[in-house]
Amino acid sequence: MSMNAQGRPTSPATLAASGDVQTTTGSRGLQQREDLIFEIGSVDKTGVDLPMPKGRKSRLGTLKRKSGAGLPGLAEPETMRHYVRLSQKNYAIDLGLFPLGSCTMKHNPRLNERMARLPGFADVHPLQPETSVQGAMDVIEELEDWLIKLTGMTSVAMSPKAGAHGELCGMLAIREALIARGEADVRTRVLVPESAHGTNPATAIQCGFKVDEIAAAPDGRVDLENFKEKLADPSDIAGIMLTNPNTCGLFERDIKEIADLIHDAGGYFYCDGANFNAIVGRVRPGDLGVDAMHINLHKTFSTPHGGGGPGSGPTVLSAALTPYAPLPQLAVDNSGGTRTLVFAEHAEQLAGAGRQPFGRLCAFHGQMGMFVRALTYMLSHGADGLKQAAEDAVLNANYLQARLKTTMSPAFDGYCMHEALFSDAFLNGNEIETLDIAKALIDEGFHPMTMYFPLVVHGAMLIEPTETESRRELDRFADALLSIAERARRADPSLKQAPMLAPMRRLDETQAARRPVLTWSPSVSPVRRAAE
Amino acid sequence: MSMNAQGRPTSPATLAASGDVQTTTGSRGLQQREDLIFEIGSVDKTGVDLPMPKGRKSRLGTLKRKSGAGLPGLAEPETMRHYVRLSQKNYAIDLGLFPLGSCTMKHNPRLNERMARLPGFADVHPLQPETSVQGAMDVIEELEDWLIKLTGMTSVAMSPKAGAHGELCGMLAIREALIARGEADVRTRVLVPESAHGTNPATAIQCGFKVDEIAAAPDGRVDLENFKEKLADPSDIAGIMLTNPNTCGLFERDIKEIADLIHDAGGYFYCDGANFNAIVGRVRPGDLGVDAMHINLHKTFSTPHGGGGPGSGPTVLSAALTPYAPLPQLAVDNSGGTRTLVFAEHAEQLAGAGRQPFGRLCAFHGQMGMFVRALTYMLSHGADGLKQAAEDAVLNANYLQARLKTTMSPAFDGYCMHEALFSDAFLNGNEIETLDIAKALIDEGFHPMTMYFPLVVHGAMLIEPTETESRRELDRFADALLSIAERARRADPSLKQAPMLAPMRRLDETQAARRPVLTWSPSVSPVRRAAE
Amino acid sequence: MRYLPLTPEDRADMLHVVGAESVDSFYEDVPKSARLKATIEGLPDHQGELAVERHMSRLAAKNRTASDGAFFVGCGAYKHHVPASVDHIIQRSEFLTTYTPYQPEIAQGTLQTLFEFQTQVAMLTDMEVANASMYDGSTACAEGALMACRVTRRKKVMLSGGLHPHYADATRTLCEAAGIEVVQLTPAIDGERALIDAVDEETACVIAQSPNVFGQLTDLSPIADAAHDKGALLVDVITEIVSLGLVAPPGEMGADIVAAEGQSIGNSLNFGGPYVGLFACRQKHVRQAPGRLCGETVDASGARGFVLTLSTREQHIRRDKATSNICTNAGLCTLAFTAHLTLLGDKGLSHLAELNHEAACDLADALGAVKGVEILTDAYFNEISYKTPKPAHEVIVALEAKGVLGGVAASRLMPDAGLDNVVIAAATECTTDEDIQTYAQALTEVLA
Amino acid sequence: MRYLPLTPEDRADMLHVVGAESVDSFYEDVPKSARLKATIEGLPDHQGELAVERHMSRLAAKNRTASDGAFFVGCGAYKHHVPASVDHIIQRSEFLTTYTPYQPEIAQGTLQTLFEFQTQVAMLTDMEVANASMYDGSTACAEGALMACRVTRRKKVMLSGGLHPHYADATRTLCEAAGIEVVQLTPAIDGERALIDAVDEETACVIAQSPNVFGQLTDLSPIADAAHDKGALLVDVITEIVSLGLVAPPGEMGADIVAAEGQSIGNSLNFGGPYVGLFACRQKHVRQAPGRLCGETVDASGARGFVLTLSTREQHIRRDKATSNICTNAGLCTLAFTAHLTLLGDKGLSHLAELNHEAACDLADALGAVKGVEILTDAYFNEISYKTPKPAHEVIVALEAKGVLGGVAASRLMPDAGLDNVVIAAATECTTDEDIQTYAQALTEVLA
Ligand SMILES: Cc1ncc(COP(=O)(O)O)c(C=O)c1O
Ligand SMILES: Cc1ncc(COP(=O)(O)O)c(C=O)c1O
Repeated sequence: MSMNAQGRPTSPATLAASGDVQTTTGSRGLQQREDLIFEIGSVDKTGVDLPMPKGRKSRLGTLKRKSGAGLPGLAEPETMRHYVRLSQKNYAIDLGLFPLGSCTMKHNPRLNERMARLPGFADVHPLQPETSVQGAMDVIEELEDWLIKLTGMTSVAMSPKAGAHGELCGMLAIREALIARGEADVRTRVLVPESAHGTNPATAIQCGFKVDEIAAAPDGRVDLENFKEKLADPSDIAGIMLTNPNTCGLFERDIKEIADLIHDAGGYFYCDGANFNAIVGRVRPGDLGVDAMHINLHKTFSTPHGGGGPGSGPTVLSAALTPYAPLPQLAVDNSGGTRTLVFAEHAEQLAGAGRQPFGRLCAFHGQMGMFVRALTYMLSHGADGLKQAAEDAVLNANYLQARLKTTMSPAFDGYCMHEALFSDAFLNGNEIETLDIAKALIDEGFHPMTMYFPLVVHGAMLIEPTETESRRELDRFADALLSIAERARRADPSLKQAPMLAPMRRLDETQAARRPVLTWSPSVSPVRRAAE
Repeated sequence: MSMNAQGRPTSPATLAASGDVQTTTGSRGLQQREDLIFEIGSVDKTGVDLPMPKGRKSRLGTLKRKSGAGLPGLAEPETMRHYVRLSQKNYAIDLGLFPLGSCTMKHNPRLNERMARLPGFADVHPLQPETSVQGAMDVIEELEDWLIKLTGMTSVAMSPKAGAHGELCGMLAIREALIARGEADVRTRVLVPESAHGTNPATAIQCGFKVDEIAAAPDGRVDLENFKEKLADPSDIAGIMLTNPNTCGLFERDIKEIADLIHDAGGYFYCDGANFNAIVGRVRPGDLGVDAMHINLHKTFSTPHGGGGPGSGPTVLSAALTPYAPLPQLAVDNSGGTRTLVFAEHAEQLAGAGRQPFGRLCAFHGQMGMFVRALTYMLSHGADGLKQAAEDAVLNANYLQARLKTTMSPAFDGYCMHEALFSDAFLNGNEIETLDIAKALIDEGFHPMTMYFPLVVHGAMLIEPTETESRRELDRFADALLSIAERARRADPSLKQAPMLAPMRRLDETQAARRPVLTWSPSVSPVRRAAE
Repeated sequence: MRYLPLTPEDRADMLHVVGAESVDSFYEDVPKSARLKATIEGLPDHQGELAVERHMSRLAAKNRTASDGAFFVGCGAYKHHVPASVDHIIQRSEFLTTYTPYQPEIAQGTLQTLFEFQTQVAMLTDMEVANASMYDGSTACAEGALMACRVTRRKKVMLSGGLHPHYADATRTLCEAAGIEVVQLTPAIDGERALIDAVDEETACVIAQSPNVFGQLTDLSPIADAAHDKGALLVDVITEIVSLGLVAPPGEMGADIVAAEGQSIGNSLNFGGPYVGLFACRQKHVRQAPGRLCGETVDASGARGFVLTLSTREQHIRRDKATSNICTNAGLCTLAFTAHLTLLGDKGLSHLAELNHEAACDLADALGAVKGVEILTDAYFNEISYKTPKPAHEVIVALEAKGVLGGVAASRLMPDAGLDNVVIAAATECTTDEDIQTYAQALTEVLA
Repeated sequence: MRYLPLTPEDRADMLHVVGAESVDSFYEDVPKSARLKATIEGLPDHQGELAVERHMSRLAAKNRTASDGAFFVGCGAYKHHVPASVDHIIQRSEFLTTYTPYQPEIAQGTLQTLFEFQTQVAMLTDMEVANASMYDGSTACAEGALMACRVTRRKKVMLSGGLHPHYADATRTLCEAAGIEVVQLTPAIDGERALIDAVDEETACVIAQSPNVFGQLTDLSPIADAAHDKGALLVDVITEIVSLGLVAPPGEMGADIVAAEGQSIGNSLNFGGPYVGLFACRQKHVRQAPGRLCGETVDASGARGFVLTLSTREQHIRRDKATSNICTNAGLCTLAFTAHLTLLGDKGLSHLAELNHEAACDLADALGAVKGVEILTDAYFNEISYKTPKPAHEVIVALEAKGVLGGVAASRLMPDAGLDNVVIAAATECTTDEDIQTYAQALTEVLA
């Protein structure tokens, strides 16, 4: 059984025969079999009606497409069915608890969706005259105000399109600040804890920095001693990237000291805000010495994950980094008496001395659709509700930790924040592993927790329930997981078979990677190969 | 095993043990277990936020409610989950072929839904000043125009809320016409074929008529001889209720002669238009001598069935019945130069002599939400598309009939219209029956066809694919049904077990009716009783 | 055409399989003279989504919506806020595009929500059982009258002077057709009380409404007693179901049948439909009830499940012996109702009702202060009636010109009732203080 | 609060189970000085749906939409009609509220649509492989440049003068941070050709756009040849993906990497985002590609299934060795794209493209006839550039006053390019003849 980078098996054990009812269609009751559009559609079928072109004008020069792309079409009824059938092969928040640690899978209010679809937001163009989109710009201004007040920072860059993009934003601002100090070439070392999310080191490298890993202390926080050693020679220190609450679900106790030390060393403090949900309204990163922090609107502020995106990662900045914020920036134009919101698209348009934007992160000015959803969510919760939400998120996590620790092994002692982290120690090294437990949860009707992350904990199981779970759902989950954990401790071999009740059995990731089939073509198909 | 009125077993055979995986939660992979709101909610929980009432005003007299109703509330995330989980226990058109004969389960375009939700339609009140809702009244006027032109009739009554309500409309118009003729007391006999849908006789009775059944001929049409005998003494004839195409999926060949004869007998011709989808654009009921016909917008014109409604049953009327159409009626007011649409709410407001509306069928003026959807559908299809749709619907049915007749027994020879009817003759009276075949289709991922209706065919299976099925889906269905039919002919006992793969096994309808539990209460529950 | 999956090749192949020349072969039973040669005249050909959307949007834009400024129209349909999640739920393919749950193994989603709906309606009205819905409140009312006649084996029903005139008309139409005598008492603000003296030994039921069409609340207990004394039933009509969040329920006042309009919970105004008829009654009468009933049972493995039951009352089994001819009912609107009510719960519903009542009280105070206006309703929930010196319909028109939809002129519903100067106006949680001030100001100008 | 299921009792009970006094215990690691005592100032408390909806609707109403009259704004985002069914599909709970498909056994819905998406993008661009999306076209372009540098092991990229300035800026920002030299050629209507002479042996890639930011179409084959001669790659940028329904695809012209904006298919304008970045390349370079890839495989029972694969390129496995730091991508927007494209198919897409091209031709003819106007683009798809006697930004403002959103002043994107009198205007299937006449008329008046 081959292993991947994280040491988890990727080829399933061979399958025990299951005496199931067979069907001619391949569908099983409500579970519909659905083939690929390339197998069911045809190039001369379409699901749209369009008016006939009037006459024969062509100004394509020599570039008329010679042959069709071969794209299959489906009539509207077939199209609806294709996607509705496929949708039912997915798990989703709306179906149950989605305890993916570090992902903050909370309820996505439908009011957000309705507001985002108001023509006044959905049907406006980013390059319309600003006078024609003042309401849309009001939304951005109001959201900026919320984000700045909730974080206690100086400014916020709105264009980052996701968390990782926000990391780029923050780290590029740091780089620009170092350039302004004329130290960019020397200060190239960024400290990153082992426990950090993969995007952190990847971002640092992408911004031309070197990554220097800090060890984790036995209590799951940054090892302060090790950190100080790293600062022994501060000359090449650019800064630190620290997640807080961290990826072990713990609050970095020494965060202010860390901030002070990094500043004394001449570096900046980038805080990964993915876990902001745990502390909204209880602590402001600005009061902790943070210089830059991205906020995942698609985590903390309830915009839907959509099966992988889109997200939005506004990045708040300290006074020290504000001058280097990217373009465009929202600005106020009072010329002509009336207050008009405008976008500063070029450095020259920026008010205030010493403004040196590091550049531009993307076209236009950010994920407006997510801004509308996030603002709608903030207005719904209000400052009071957001605080309550953070507290409930933490309470829910601690409740699960308390219920589960009877059988499972908490990675660290004490209370957790918004997520509870367990190691596989309770398995005493028997052949069952984290993966098997995760897959068994699927049969019980739950999405598995985050597995094998953070890397500092062996066989890590990171469980984040969020505040939108009821006590009842938490108990159902705890009961199911405890019973699985019991079986795991007894090394029940049937766990290797899990999931048995999902739309599919375990998939062969090794084969997928060894002989990649990334697009459909009539000839190549692993199924056929397997058949051979 | 007890039998119900239709002679179909309602208690399932005892269940063979199935060696299934058990789960602690009761959920099975993506199939979530979901209890009743009364079991998961609580009276002090709510999923809405409302502003605090300002002060203490009360003008309820003595009628303030003393205690709460005991209604459980759920937070919004729990509510979403409750209904999303339950929804996945349903079959739907969007999941696959839904061949319920006589129900015309066709694709429901989402454009219709979008249009029906435009605030200009969804957020207007039926009693607003007419000047403030001219656009909404335009919709009604346009739809009336479509319906009149498609049917070739004189007028249309828009208020009926479903097909059966339209039947009431038509039969009450007939009654009013007889009153006007001073013959209401003598002309009380309505002829109804045995094959008629249950609403027909029920409607006739509700309108104070007597029902006289006409026999079916061997070819599935009205037995013309028997019909003539019924007219031997025409003195008490009020009219006939005839479905065309009829419930055997056949066009009533002698329909014009039937119309002429009933008219000669001094009666009127009510046509049940539930199967209009088969002939739109090919024949106009008005050219067949019809006096009244309801149109199920929720069948022929694609408004969604919604799990049982709402529907809409506009009823077209001949010149003879038009004077007796119910209130309200759309009228044009040209006073003051401008053309304004108004509702005539009272007889006095009606233009034209001899207008004698039979009364009012319901509050306000009909199912506007359905009108918008139906008009959107008509405009999308156009006159050309509607004709093509009818032809495709008929072609699809004949294709299935041709594919299935190799094994199954068509009830009648020759081509069918929009639905193919089979009897259980091919089972040669073995212990398998129509019900078992229907339930086996569920395991194959299809909704069963209409069973045991019409009553004139033994073990009837009425299959209506509609025009929105692709050939591919028709073939999948035919293959599945043929394989089941083969097993049925071999009297495969496992068919009695079907469905095996649905969310539930066969349900005990006998117990449900013998000891009805129609509302939840902690005490009574068949499950508990079964447990006893 | 985008809704038709068959390609020309498919059609040709399939005709071949069927063994038919062309589709014309399928229509050979159609009398020659009636066969249409060409496509029907005077109707447009098919159009794309964009074109259709533009046409419909243009028509929609011609209407003034209930959200465009001050709005006080009620009389049987009310402007309430429906949570976005409710609309999302009813648009789920599995609820929207399914049929009546005749195959319970694959319809538990619909069936369980119906069972929950029935239970909620029974709780809300304080009745023993409720059905799976009627078309709307007015048809529920008519069916209530017919049911009362079946139960009592009498053929006379009595309608209060406070019953919504559309309800009265719909009931009269159906009853008279069935040979039932209908006695309509004269319209009056306190029109319910008169039933007490009017009810007699021939009466199958008295039909009272509270809050009535004028908004007036009435204690129905004495009416119930009077009716029961004469062996008649009390049918209680409610057109504003939110009132039950704050007002004593029918069951408590002795109602035998409740016929109500459920639009206010979960459903939009929709210019009159679709709405949802609520129908509740006593357990002992359930076999005389119209419409579908969902019941609890077990499946072959012993698991709890739900099915449509007691269908021997219904047309598809019982045909001419059926209690009603109803088949399709309010389906999806019941889902909207039950989902919204699940969000509300007791707590939310009573809170919502309070806001409605308060708005109406504020409205009464504001309009009552206008010179020449007299408030006629003394006990009410969220709707009031007032008298003006000028004809009500003129007042409504004048108010509209000032951007205020001020309610309904009683004369629009009751032309000959001598109530020409009465306006009926409703307020809900959507009504703002500003709306009320605008109304009072506009009315002052109109009456000046 | 409606999104929080815990009741006060729940909280008390749970704290008890946890053994904590109050939630404060959980925050004891927070430095005392940083603990907030009260709720944060200057922010409102929670509000109900109605209040929030009213606030947001008021803001929405302040914006002029692309559907309110004559609209010709393009330059990287285009007004197209999206079928209602597409929006319905992406709102399905199972697609909307799920995460990245890390658990393939319960994510086949997302995975299969991604596999279909990748295949459609590859077909459309005539490339061998495509990934599961980038944030948008501009970030796809920047990633394309970085990838080209990895593939060629060179550190210099060359940007055409026709490349969308926002794309150029985003690319420069990322490249310079990574120590890559960026050469920007001067903006010009026919800005692509200059790449042929500019490319040299140090160049990792040349980045060309067709149709370019001015709408001009260019045959990229000679550019591809020139680049390949020097061992450089051709990165082809497309901001209007509908053009591929009518225009020769990148693969045919020798592109090595395609970075495109997919917004035009399935996605609304959304005031700039979210959009969907399309990224395609050659099979042999796929291990250097950024972003997620979905691949076909089998499950333990031998059934076909799909998984995320080659993740050893990605940050969550490879961390500092990853090809990119991207994690969350355009998810749901890819679903909208693939669903709309499935509705279109070859037939619908080419038809749609024709309508777009025709509208642009009509626009060019109408504006070209206006006195003083000179059409600068000679080969184009659905967007053109024209020269006016007056400064373009003044023309745009004057047109807006007449209800016409006439396009984008080139100077807004390229202030110092000496293109002050150039207007870039787009037309699509949503543009009516009437819109075009209105535009021509208004422009005539503005220039008079
Ligand atoms: C701790 C942490 N940092 C950064 C990220 C990256 O955010 P995004 O996926 O929005 O780019 C994530 C997302 O999973 C995360 O969990
Ligand atoms: C033949 C026929 N007539 C009448 C009806 C009743 O129509 P509705 O259910 O809309 O009342 C139906 C509905 O199934 C039907 O099939």
